[in-house]
Order: sequence, then structure tokens, then C-alpha cells
Amino acid sequence: MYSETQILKEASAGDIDGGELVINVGPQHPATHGVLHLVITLQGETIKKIEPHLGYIHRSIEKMCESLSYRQFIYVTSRMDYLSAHINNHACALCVEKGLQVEVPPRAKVIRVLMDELTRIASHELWLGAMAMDLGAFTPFFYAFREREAINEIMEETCGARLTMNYMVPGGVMFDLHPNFQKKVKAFITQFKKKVVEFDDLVTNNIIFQNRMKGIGVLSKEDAISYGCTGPVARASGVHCDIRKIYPYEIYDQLEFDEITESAGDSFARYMVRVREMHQSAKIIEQLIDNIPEGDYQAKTKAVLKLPKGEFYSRVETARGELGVYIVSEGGTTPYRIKFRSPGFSNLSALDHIARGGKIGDLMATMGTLDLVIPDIDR
Amino acid sequence: MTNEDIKQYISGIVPDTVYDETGEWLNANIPPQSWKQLAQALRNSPFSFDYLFCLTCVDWKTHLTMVYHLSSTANRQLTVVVKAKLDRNNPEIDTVSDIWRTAEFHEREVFEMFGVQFKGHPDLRKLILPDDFEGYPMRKDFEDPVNMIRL
Amino acid sequence: MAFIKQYISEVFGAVRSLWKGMRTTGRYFVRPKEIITQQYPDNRDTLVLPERFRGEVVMPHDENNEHACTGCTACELACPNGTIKIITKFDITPEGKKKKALDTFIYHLELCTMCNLCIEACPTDAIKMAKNFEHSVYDRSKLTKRLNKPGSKIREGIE
Amino acid sequence: MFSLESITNAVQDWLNANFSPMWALIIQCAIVILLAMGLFATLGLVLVLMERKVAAHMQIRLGPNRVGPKGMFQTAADTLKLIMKEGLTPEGADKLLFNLAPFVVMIVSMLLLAPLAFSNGFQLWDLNIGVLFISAVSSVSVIGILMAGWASNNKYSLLGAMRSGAQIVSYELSAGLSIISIVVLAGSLQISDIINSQQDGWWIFKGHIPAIISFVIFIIAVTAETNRAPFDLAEAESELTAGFHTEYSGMKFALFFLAEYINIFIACAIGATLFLGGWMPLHIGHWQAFNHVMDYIPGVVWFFGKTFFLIFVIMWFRWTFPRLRIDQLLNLEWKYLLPISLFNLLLVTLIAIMGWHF
Repeated sequence: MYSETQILKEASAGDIDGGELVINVGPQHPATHGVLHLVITLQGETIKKIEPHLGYIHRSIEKMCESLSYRQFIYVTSRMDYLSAHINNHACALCVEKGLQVEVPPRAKVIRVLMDELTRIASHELWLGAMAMDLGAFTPFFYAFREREAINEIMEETCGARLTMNYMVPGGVMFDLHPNFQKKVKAFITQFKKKVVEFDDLVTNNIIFQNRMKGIGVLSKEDAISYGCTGPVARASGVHCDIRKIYPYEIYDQLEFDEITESAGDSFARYMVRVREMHQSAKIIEQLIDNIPEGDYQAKTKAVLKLPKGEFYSRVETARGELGVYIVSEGGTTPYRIKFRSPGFSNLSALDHIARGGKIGDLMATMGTLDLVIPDIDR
Repeated sequence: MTNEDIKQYISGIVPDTVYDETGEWLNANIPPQSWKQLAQALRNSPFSFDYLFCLTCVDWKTHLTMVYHLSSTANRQLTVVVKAKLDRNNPEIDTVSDIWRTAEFHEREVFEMFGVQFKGHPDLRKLILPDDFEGYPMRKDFEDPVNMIRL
Repeated sequence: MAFIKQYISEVFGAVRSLWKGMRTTGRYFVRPKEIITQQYPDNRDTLVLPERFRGEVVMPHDENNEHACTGCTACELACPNGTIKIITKFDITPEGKKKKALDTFIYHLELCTMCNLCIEACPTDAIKMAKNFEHSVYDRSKLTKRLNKPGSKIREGIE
Repeated sequence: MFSLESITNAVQDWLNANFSPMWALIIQCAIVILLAMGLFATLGLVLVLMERKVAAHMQIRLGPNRVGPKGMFQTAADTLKLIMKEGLTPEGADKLLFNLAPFVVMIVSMLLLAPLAFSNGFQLWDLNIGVLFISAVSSVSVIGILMAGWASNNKYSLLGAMRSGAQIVSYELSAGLSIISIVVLAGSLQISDIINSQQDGWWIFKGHIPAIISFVIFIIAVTAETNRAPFDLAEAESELTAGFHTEYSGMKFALFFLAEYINIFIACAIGATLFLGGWMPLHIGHWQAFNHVMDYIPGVVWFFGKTFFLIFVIMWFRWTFPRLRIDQLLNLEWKYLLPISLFNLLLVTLIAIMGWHF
């Protein structure tokens, strides 16, 4: 067995015999966006092998949730994939509702979907900026953050917080929409559509960018399924895996939007899937923003929730892919066992496969388009 | 293709399977020895379960249960949950990382969190925890006097 | 010949795409109005936070130094982090009966994640979220706060 | 025409009148060294601030605005911080080379200052092979970078240094060829001759399209030679953390940083001299009145104006483009820039022989 300490020792000894160079990318590295640690074996600049070492931000959220009640554990999941915190909460709320057999009022459903899609746009905007920065272009980061800021402000006004909103409660949402919500969202959508063109000029159509992305990190359809990749990563390889389409939850089956797929499976396809997905999210928001039904925003639930004995599984499409929540209940007020099937974990497992044979520069493009959020991987 | 077909198919391979249909999906409780054979068969079956979307373990204090959620990308409505009861003191099961590549990481996670030995796994090392970590933190009787906060 | 034609059109396409990118950044360079920087500590006076902003748990007291907390510990139970600790005492009502009342409401700001679950749980709306977000202090012990003011008592008519 | 030549001549005459020739020379050298150092320090401060402000405005930010009015003293404060910091030397490093490298890089950029003409007659050394001297000396800076990368005993540094080596050696070629095209047009290697040949118009206007093409190639090549984005592979922040200067801290890092900006200045100054006429004001053929008006603006203003414009363009590149990959970088040079500049040189030679330029 080849232990981690051994690898670290070798990596730091400056041993370049045999032409192979072992370098540590991370846990503190500008391109890993967090504390991901990759041990990379290089031959010259070509990557021979990548070995991820996780756990630098592992908080054992699954274990923590075992001691929290069904109302409390939802907020912890915001800390997993913090960029789509709201969608994580959604998955948990759905699972608890499935167990409780609670019917969510239509207004709450619409609010949840609206917030989900806003979160998705915000997450993709951040990814777009950060990925451009991985490739050495700093400026798109700020343009992307400007749009994201508008969403954060909308969130702040309605939910009371900007990132970890904890807006979801079993049976609905915590507050009603803020009176300014519709006006602000409409303004944002107009602004978003106007400004998103800038990214085409600055990033998408840029010749350097295209050369860096096209044909890099190709993931075939079979591998995408085998590695359990979901979300934009799998859709770029042509797998139809949008949970909103194949297992519709809330009101997604009544909405009109396309599942974006590409066939190339390379970094550029993953990039395009996310960019086009932002437009689809904007389309969903436009459909709903004027048609929010009146009524309750929260179903009546008991103060202390108890799930019946059994197993419950629910899944949603986060900005990164399929998030599954698997609750094993013994009938008590806390889950007996809870498992989060996080999209990032499976997507990361494909990294070694798709980045081999590329240059170090390619690794940044590949890693950037996998859109890894480290707390989501470690949980 | 209904649950009955799947049942029939599984029973054809592993005769002593116990089924449980109270939940959302068909649950098949199998003995751990026959898991590898069944996994191979399910993957290549007419149902083509090519998508292992959740792999986890549950500690029932008396025994451990491996839970595999399988689905098919060709027919998304087809889902089967395979469960295998393991001995808690010496948990051992065959790896399926050669059938579904995603299992490689998930099995490593289960290995360090629950101590399940996956026979034939190509690289069964700790993934998340440090190398010198002792104990299996996700087991119910795990106690860490230093880092655990009791509420 | 076709090769040279392709070569030249490639070069021109590349130059055009690069020029488009430079036009975008150049346009922002000459339009300082688009700058979005907020000069934070300087704009404290004009900073407007939304009314739902969750910064810190406070217990509003009215002019008679009275609050609405009955000491029921619903918030303590709802809190996922053990942020709230309620110490109760027994008051003697005018009828001579013993009645449970709040003695000290201890709030650990350093543990709080502003999840709003305590506010939701409170049956008498005794606590609420304040908009204050500047929490830095020089000593960690200052983050442990006592929310009910000294000498305060429960408002009449709240059960 | 206002000129700084009278000042330099007056100083020289006064020194020669009051001191023995040897002492006069020594004092002159001392003055030159002081001026050069002063110029370097000011340039470092100004260019870093300029870079930060340009970047900020392109990125819809304000940039430094706390230290002094509009953040003017920000770089001075940063320099102070860097001086105060401990200059660490890693344990496994080759101590001599590690400490020598920043000075090598710095000395190379100082040497390049010698043939620059700041104004009419205001030039350290008008040697007759000025352009050749510049090409020759500027390629030495790669040795400093290789030294730094190798001596650091860090794999990121080593990779960065190796990239830098490949990059600078390749881009020397097209930079050299585009310089040669102007040499062909001007018929001289001497900087003052080249400037004087632009008396009736700058080469970029006189030399038709080939001159413009070689100007563009020159700008691309010097961007690569000075290791600036999009060719900053030697540093490649998101790939190699900081490339060849990962292990440097304090003043040693500051020297690298300063050398980068001095190199940009010098590269742009050479570009301004060769293509935009150096200190030569904007003259158009035989429009005597217009030329006369332009002469009222001092040459030093023209020189710095042109240089800073080119520096701005290079900064503009940096804050717009993503970084190239190492193989694409070499592809760009060997498959595009070099063939184009060779073909271009042919055209320029044709123009020069036939006398088609204005």
C-alpha cells in the first residue's frame, strides 16, 4: 500500500529520476478553489496520473445530521455545496415531505422553483468567472460577479441572507416573497440578457479560450455513465440526466424549458452546456415570475416532525448535478442514517481519467469545467 | 418491464433473495457472497442497470448493510435497491468498481467510514481521513473525545 | 492555394476575436460610471440593509424595560448549534402561585449561524433578528451575550 | 526646437572646465547612475500603480484609493512593506544562484537603458550598433529566470523557468525580425540614425502595411519576451502558483517585480523608437506649418507619451486575454509569427530597395 505520507515525502524531495515529476497541486493552490489536494505525476509537462486527496474540509455532515431534528438538519446542508445552497435545502425538504406525506402549497412550489433557478444562475455565473480566471483571464470574473451580486441582493431581501439562506422548511418556505421581488427579478433578467453577450465577446468566442478548451478532457458517454457523472458534466457528453426532466419534482413538469446536451464531451462542451443552461434558467424564471399563485407559502406541519419508519430517497438537480438525499428513519425525531449523494464526488472521480495525457494547463481547463466545489465533495 | 420482471430475473441468479416493496422502489436483500455475480448480471441484463447512483452503508448496531441504488440510463423509471447484510466484526464484500467506475471512490469512502473491506478493489486506501486515523467514524458506536461536540 | 487561404482567414478570424474582447474591456475602461465598487466603511451612513437581513438575535424591550419571553425554551430546542441557553427561575405571582419565568437568556453569537429557526419557533415573538452585521470584537468572551436587560421583566398578558 | 541637449552640454562643459578629464568622467558617471536609479525607482512606482488602476477600471473597480490622493502612494507603501519583509532562502536552494538571480535580471534591464534616446541628444550611449545591442542583451535575462527557477529547488519554479526559457528563445526570433525590418528601412543600426530617418513621418506610417504588420508582431513578441499575460506562462498564477519566483520574498521578489516593469518600459520604448519615431514629434511629409507646431511639444513628452501608450496596450492585453498553453505558445511563434515576419521582411526589403516608402 502506498501511503499518503510517502507520496508527500517523495513529492517534496525534488526527485526527478526517471523523468517523472510528482507535484502537489493544493491543498492551497489558486486553481483548486478551496482545499482540494491533487498529487500529480508529470512527465515533462504531460500529466501521467492524478490522485485526489480529499478531506481537508470534511465535517462529516452525514454524522452531524444524525443528531439533528428534521427541521434542523436542512440548514446544515447549505454548507455542502454552498453555491447552490438553496437547491441542497430543497432536496432535504423534499425528502422530509416525502416521508411526512405533506402536500406543499402551490405558491411555495413556485417560490422554490424560482429560487432554485436564481441560485443556478448565480452558481453558473460564479463558475464562469472562476473558470476564466483559471485560464488566466481575470476580467470576466468581475463581470460575472456583478450579475451574481444582483441575485444575491434579491436573495438577501427575500430570504434574509445572501449565501446560506436556509429559506426552505419542510412544507414550504420560511417567509413569503418580498414585495419588491417580482420587480427586482424582472430588472435582473433584463440586465442579465443584455450583459451575458459580453461573455461571448470576452470569453466564448475568444480564439485563445477556444483553443484552450476544445478537445481537452474528453469524457465519453459510456464513461460519464460509468463514473456516475451528472449535471452539466454528463450532459456535455450526451447523457440525458437532467433530474428536472426525467424525475420532475415540484412544478418542473409543467414548465417549458430544454434539457441542454452537447455531444463532444470536452471542456468546451461543458462550458457551453452551463452557459446555455443559464439562458434556460432565465426562461423558467420569465415563465413563472408573473404567474405566482396566491395562497399559503407554508403547509401546516407539526412542531416536532417524526418520519415514519422506512427509507426515503429524493433527488434534485443542483447546479453541479444530481444531489440525492437518502434518509433511513427509525421513526424518531432524528434520521437514523442520512446519506448525501453529492454530484461533485462522482464528477471528481472522473478527473484522473479525463485529464491524463494533457498538459498542466489542460488540467486547469478540465478542473474548471468540472465545477468542483470542495465542501460538496468532502461533505 | 415491471418490478415483477426484475424480481424474476434476480431470483434466477440469486435464489435466496428476500424482497421488500414497502418503499418507493423494489428492495432486494441478498447474501453478500452473491453480490458480484448479481451485479455483473444486472449490468448486462436486458434492464441494463448501468448507472449506480448511490452506494452507501448503514450501521444497524448488530450488523452493517450495504445499500446499492441502481438505475438505467435507457429507462430511467427502472430502479432497484440491492442490500447486502454484512457481519459487523468482519465486514467483507466484493468490489463492483470494475463494473461501475463510480464505485471506486464511493467504496473507498465506505471503507474508511465503516470499515467494510472490498475484496478486489484496485486501490483501497483512505480517501478522506488522514492515514493514521483509527476507528470508523460513521459507525454508531464511534466516540472521539477530542473533536466531537455533544449537543 | 486553399491552404494559404485558410491560413490567412484563420489569422484574421483570430485577430477579430481578440479585438472583440479588447473592445469589451476597453469600453469599460473609458466608462467609469459602470464602476460597482462600494466603499464600505465610508458608506456606513448610506448603507441600507433589507429588513429581513439576519445579523444577530436580539430581544426587543419596550420603554418599561419589559420583554415578551416566557422562558419556554422553544428556541433553545430549535437551535441546531446550542447557541441559546435559557436559565429560568420561579416567580411568585400575586395569587401566590409559582410561575416559571426567564432569568437569563444567554446567546452565543460565536456559534450562531443565523438560520432563523429560533425566531420561527418562538411562540410569543420575543426574539428577532437584528440587522447588525459588524460582529468583530477583540475578545471572544464578548460574543457571549445576555439578551434580556438587567432588571427587565415579562410584559403583562403574555403567557 | 526645445531640447535637453543644451543642458547636458552645459553640464559637460562645466565639469570639463573645473575638473581633470578623469574626474569629470567619474562625476558624469555618478550623475548618470543616480539618474538611472531614480528613473528605475520612479518607473517602478508609476507603472505598478498604472497597472493596478488600468486593471481596476477595466474590471469595473476603483483600484487603490486609500493611500494618498487617489491611492497615489499605494506602491510606495507596498515597496516599504517589501523592504521590511524577510528575504527567505529555502533550505534546499542553491544559495549563491538563488540570491544572484534577481540581480542578474535587474542588471540586464539596466543595461538595456544605455542606448535609449529620451530626447534629442539625451542618450547615454549612442553606439553604432544600438539595435543589435538591445537584441543581444535582452536575451540574457532568460539566464536570470532559469537561475531563479533552478536554484529555488521547487518544482513549480523549475517548470516555470523551463517554460520561460523555451518561450524567450523562440520569441527572440520574431522580435528580432521585426526590428530588422525597420533597420532595413532606416539603413542603420544606430538609434539616433533611426530616429532621424523618421523626421518626415514615423516608420509605421511611411512603411505601408508591412511596417504595421511588423509593429503588431513586435508588440506580440515583446509581450511574450517580458513574460506578460497572455504569455505569462513562466508565472502562470493558476497553474504554477507563481512560477519561477514562487520561493522569493521580500526585496528579492521586489527586484523581479521591478525588473518585469522595467522590461516592459524598455520594450515599449524600443517599439516607440523604432516604429513611432522615439522623441521625434509627429511630422507629416511637407506640411511645414503643422510640423512646426508639433515641434513646440518637447521631445521627452513625445517619447514618454508614445512609450506609455504602448505600455497601456500591453496592459490592455493582460487584462483581456486568457493565457495560452505552452504548446500553443510555441505554435503561435513557429507556425504563425515567424513565417509571417519572414515574409514581411521580404516585402519590407522590396519596399526599401525600390524606395517605395515615403
